[in-house]
Amino acid sequence: MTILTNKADKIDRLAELTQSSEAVTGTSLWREAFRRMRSSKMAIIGAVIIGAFVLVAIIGPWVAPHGPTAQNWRSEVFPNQGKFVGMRGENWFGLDHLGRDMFSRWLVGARQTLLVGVVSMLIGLIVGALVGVLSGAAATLGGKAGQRVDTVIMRFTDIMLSLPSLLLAVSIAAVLGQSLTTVMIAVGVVQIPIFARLLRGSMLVQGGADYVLAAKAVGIRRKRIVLTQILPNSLSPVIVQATLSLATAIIEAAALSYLGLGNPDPAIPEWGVMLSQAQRFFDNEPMMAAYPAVGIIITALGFTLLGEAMREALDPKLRG
Amino acid sequence: MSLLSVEELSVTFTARGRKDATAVDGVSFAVDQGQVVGLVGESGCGKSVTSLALMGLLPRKGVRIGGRAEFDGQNLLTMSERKLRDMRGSQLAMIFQDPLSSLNPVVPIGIQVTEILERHRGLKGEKARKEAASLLDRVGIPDPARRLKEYPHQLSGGMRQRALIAMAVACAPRLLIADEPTTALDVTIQAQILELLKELVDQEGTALLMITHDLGVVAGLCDEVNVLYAGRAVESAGRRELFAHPTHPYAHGLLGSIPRLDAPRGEPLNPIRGSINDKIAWADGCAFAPRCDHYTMECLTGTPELTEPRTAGHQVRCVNPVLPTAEVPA
Amino acid sequence: MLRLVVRRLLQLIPTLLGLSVLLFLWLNRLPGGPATAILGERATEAEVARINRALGLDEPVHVQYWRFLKRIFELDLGTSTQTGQPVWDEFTRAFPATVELSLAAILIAVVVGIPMGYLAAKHRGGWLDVASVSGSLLGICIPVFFLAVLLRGIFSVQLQWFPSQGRLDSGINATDVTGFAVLDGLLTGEFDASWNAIMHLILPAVALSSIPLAVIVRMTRASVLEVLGEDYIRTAESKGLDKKTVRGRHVLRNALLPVITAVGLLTGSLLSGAVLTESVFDFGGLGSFIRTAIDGRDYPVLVGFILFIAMVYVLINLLVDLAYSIIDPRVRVH
Amino acid sequence: MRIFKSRAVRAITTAVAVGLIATGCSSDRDGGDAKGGDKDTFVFAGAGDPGSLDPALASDGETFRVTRQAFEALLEHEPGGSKLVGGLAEKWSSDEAGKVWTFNLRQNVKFHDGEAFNAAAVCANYDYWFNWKGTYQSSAVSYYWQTIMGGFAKNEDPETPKPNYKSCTAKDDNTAVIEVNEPSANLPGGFSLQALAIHSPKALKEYAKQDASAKGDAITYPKYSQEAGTVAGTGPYKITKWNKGNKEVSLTRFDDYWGAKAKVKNLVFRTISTEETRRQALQAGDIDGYDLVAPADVTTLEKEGYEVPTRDVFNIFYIGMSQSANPALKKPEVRQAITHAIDRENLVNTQLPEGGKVATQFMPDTVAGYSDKVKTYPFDTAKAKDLLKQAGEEKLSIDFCYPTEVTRPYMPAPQDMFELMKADLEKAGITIKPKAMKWAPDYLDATEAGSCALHMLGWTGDFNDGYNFIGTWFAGPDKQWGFKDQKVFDAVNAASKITDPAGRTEAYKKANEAIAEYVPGVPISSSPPAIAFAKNVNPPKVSPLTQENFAEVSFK
Repeated sequence: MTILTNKADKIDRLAELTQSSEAVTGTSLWREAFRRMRSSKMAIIGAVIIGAFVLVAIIGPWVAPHGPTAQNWRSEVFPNQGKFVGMRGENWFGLDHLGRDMFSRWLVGARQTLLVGVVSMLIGLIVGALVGVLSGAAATLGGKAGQRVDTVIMRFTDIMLSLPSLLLAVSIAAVLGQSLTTVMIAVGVVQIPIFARLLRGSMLVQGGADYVLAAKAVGIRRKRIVLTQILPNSLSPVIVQATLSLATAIIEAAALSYLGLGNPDPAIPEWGVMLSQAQRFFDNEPMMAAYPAVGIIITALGFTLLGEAMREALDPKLRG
Repeated sequence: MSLLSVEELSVTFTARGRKDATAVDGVSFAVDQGQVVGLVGESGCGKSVTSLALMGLLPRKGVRIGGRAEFDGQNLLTMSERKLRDMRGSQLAMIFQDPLSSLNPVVPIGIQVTEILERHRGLKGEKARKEAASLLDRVGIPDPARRLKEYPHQLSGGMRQRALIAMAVACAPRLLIADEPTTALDVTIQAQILELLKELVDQEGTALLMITHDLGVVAGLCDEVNVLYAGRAVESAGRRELFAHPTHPYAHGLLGSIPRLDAPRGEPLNPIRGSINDKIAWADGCAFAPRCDHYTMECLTGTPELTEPRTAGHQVRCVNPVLPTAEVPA
Repeated sequence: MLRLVVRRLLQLIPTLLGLSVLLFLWLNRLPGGPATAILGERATEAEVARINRALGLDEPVHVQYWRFLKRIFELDLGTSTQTGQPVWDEFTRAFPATVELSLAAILIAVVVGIPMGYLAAKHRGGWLDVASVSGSLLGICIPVFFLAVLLRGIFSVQLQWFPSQGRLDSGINATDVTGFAVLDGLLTGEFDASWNAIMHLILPAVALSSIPLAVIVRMTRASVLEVLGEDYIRTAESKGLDKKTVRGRHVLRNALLPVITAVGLLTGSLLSGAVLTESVFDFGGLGSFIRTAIDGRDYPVLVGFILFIAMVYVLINLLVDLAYSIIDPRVRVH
Repeated sequence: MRIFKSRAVRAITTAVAVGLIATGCSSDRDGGDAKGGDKDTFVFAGAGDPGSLDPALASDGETFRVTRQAFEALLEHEPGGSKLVGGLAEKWSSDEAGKVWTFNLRQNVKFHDGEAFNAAAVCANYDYWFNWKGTYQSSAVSYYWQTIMGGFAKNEDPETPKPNYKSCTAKDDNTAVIEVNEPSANLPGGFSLQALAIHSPKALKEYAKQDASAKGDAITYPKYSQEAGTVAGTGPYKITKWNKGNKEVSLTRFDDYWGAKAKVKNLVFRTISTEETRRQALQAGDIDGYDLVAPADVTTLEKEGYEVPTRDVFNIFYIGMSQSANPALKKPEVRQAITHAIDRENLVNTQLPEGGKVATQFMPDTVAGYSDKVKTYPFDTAKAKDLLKQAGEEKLSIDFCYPTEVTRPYMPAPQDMFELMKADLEKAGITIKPKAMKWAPDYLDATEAGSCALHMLGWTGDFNDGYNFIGTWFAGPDKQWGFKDQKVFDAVNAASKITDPAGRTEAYKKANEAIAEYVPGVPISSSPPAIAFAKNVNPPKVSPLTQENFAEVSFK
């Protein structure tokens, strides 16, 4: 009957209808993660904080009203009598214990802090990644010998992990002498085993995955499997960790300055140094400590929140 | 009136940041005392969601449930959490698909059985243990006393499923919902399990709602069959009637796609083309249309009504059903 | 299980050997030298040289290493160049303090963290979740030394609720039995001493617990979320069990497995010395002790300490594994 | 939230709350200012652990602070001053040459262990020290003996100075005569040192049984010096317990003390390493006093009503210049320029506790030999620039070392002072390369070895003699300074040889002037290290040499 008539518009109609009722097709891990992060409070707060921080770090030094090291008002503050100068028109955050403009120092300090955080994170990430990939690859594809290599490496990362990170940092600082670089290295080294273990772990998981077995089966060269198959799929936890490390790096750096192993030229403001210096005058002028402290805490919180949000978004078990 | 009567049950998932997805879209069916009713359909047709909705096991948040589900006079869907807890396990019980993951790995079988006896029948200590043993024995687990002390991972797949069944029937529920109870098992075990279920139903007069994609299971077990497609019943009839005269093109297709020994040699199987993903919203017309061999423009004008084109009680949701004439193979 | 223990203990040996080499080389790279640490401010060239001779620091490295190794096997950790006392005595003096502090901190973290994590998971995405998670995260983000000083400023200087530093008031006369101030008080019946010791513990423990707390909250939350999605929870619900049973027997018993591991490892890391907290509160545990040792290039102490830590770490891991194999039947079998 | 966990939570919170309240009350009872007059324990916090209970083996203030309460030397300083007065010896005298010292001893003095004090006891001590062997001869152990009396009966190490001690004879029960080979600027001052305080002969016998060994890889101090019981002096307190775990030494009143008995029964010295913690401990009422108060806290504490007596200055803080580390420093203009460039006034006004003074020479004005006629180099950046130009060092770039994590009596906040001076020097066009180091051993190593072109150090006097200051630096070539200038050296040594006090003082003035002329470094300031006590405490007379006698302390 009418079955064979006007086939064309039947198809069109059908097409558009099928379009309209959208079928949930698999989106990529990251796009999926990103979608879920957009709806996560933690992620948003974190992102906003970090954005603000990075902005300050970048433009800070340009907009700083005074030289961060200029002791312009040194005759107005009397640490020995507990007399300090708080907020005022000229100095929005008041003066520090040597008559320098806190606001300018704070702004410049942001960049220093970011620098320390990023560099030391990178140190940990890069070295850790190398070690991790090495032992991960060895474990997944190295056969018996590889396994042995892997165990040895992991033993040592174990030991590094077992040592309290500050002790490690302090001793490194002790060996290399004090400098900003030392701080970065010290803080970075502490991160190495974490990254190493992490990458190796997820590589092992990936190594067992079907697609790798498949790749082996069809006889793709090992190096290529690692580089093209395993590694890319193992990265997401590392990225999460990197974000979190930024937070820990900033805090550890502050801790080092508190232990007197911070940047030897305290004239160059860095929040950690500023905090540990201001802490002595906490009773007389709490705000002096408050500014850098708040800076550190908020920033660290920002990175941690974002990292946690990412971790959750990427975790298949916690979906839905 | 029937023990369980479901009317226009609909379940919609409203996840944050996602489009609402309607899994069940107006399913209606009924189950009587001692009757075995099957819900059949490919995965994703909403049969499991239906069962969870009935048990009230769907999450409170992010889910919209509509319609009615009368269990001897009470609407399960609007029932209070507390009352539902009392009903679950005693009045209605459920058997799940994957026996391993459905058992708590760190709690001995015994406790997992006795806890339900304790909850609903107030049995405690030695009494409960005896009862549990006899339950395991009844579902055909040898040496029950020892098994009670064992952990799930120490049992075989079949054993685990039997254990789950034992828990389900522990309080002689009036309605038993089995969601793909055999899919995770070897064929030989499947048969045993089905056998077990059948005899339980016969002895206790328990009503059984069998949810499966496996027409074989249906053929072996069910009195009534409801074929679901995209969250709606498209055909429901008695087992014989359905197998003899599948009338909805989908049901027809399903049956057509099973290999049969009595088919003449060399005759090709004719599977249903496409997948459940290329469908259209029921509101716009017949969801099956995109995969249907003989749809017409009419198929695309609003939801088709349930009709009884063949015999009374054989309901079909289709504007041009597969009728005897079209049925004869060329 | 016994075989597990033995194997692990055997594994300890190569680890420690390798470690000792690393250590030895590392320590030899440290600038300054023990001589000045011993001789103090007014040391002269000659005397430094003499001490170095006395300590055999002028011999070739491998000789020194061999001597060093021999001594370790004789379990003689040498003498602290700072206090002039046997390192072993120093440890046995400092370690109890650290143990007390760490346990107190972990206790706080567990008692507060697990419920917090559970509630967070229960009300995932709700304000309670956001609050407890970001709250615990805030805990990590406050530099411990700052937190410690704040706590002390408020609770001991302003409110005078807790003592500001140390392990015991000076007035208290407590007899030293085990070195564990709290325990001693109980043993000798000097309950005032125990109470006093507990009061001294609270502030540092709270400061120290900030990080473990955060870890535990997040782990609990994550693993509860995971477990809630498991089939067997659905089964339990389908059996109509009351909430209490479902939560206790089915959710928590599974969800806490990973948390327990974490707790074990956290304790390990705390035992290895809370340098910051201890130095802020002058708590006289391993942490502050080791800090001064590093400042003073106290080689023997450092070496002893690090080997000690490595051992503690391995043992803790072992204990955790054992505990795990006891609470998780699946592990028990093989 | 009807769930049981939350019930548990509530239970805990209540428990904690109760606990808090409980302590709230209890700390009101036994804590802080609420402590009544009946209080019989005085707790004083120092910055570091004592090294030994035997002062003879020590060379640091933290140790002496403790032992000083239990041990007395032949001579002492007047309470609250730096004038030498009788201690265990009522009167003393020396011959013309200053080689024979006669001491008329105090009578009816008992040691803590019941032994009687007499001339024999005195000689027993001096002979014991003189006959030290082995590890005891290390300058780490016997620094002060070697400084005052030189070497030992049998020197085992060529490096050890030759003995200056000759003999000690008990003329009669109450007269001891100590003879030395050469007159020394360190006498009679040396006789007042804690390191040479008198121990009970009985105790000495015990000491002799034990040995300080260098086994293992460090000096192990003898047991008797590490736990109370053996050591016995004549002081107003006797040491009863050294609880290393709790970092405190306990002393109790010695009831047979010859002089005014201690007012408070128990005395406890506790170690609290950081300034903040010490201050907060005082404010929290955990301790009754502490030393080395941060200048910033002085006024705070005064405002809050704490007792913060001011000591007289007896120290010197200076910028050391190591000419070997930077040849430019060999040019006098450069050294003068640096001196002119630093704004010492500002440093003193803003950094040092009240009572601090700008220094013009390498000794405080409280020491005999201080000269008002030394050449001064007032703050004058322009002049500094000129001088540099003259020297052809406009582009001078120089290392400046400073210590971290330390406060010394003479420099409360090294890092801050460093930053201020850095700014000053940079104004004068000098490029500063900062080098931060841990105080011990790094910083001390570096400065002693003369590898820090500019560095900050200082000195607190042991007794009132100019040599104790300038003698330590300018008696001869010294690595730290790295210069040879006979005029300076001679001036200093000449003074030390003169035995008659008046003449010696004059000679020291000359020496100071010579030094000021040469400008080996920059004397910055002399400042009193602040000490603080709880509101309910009657503090002792504070001493410029930080030799407080805690027997004077009492509660209001």
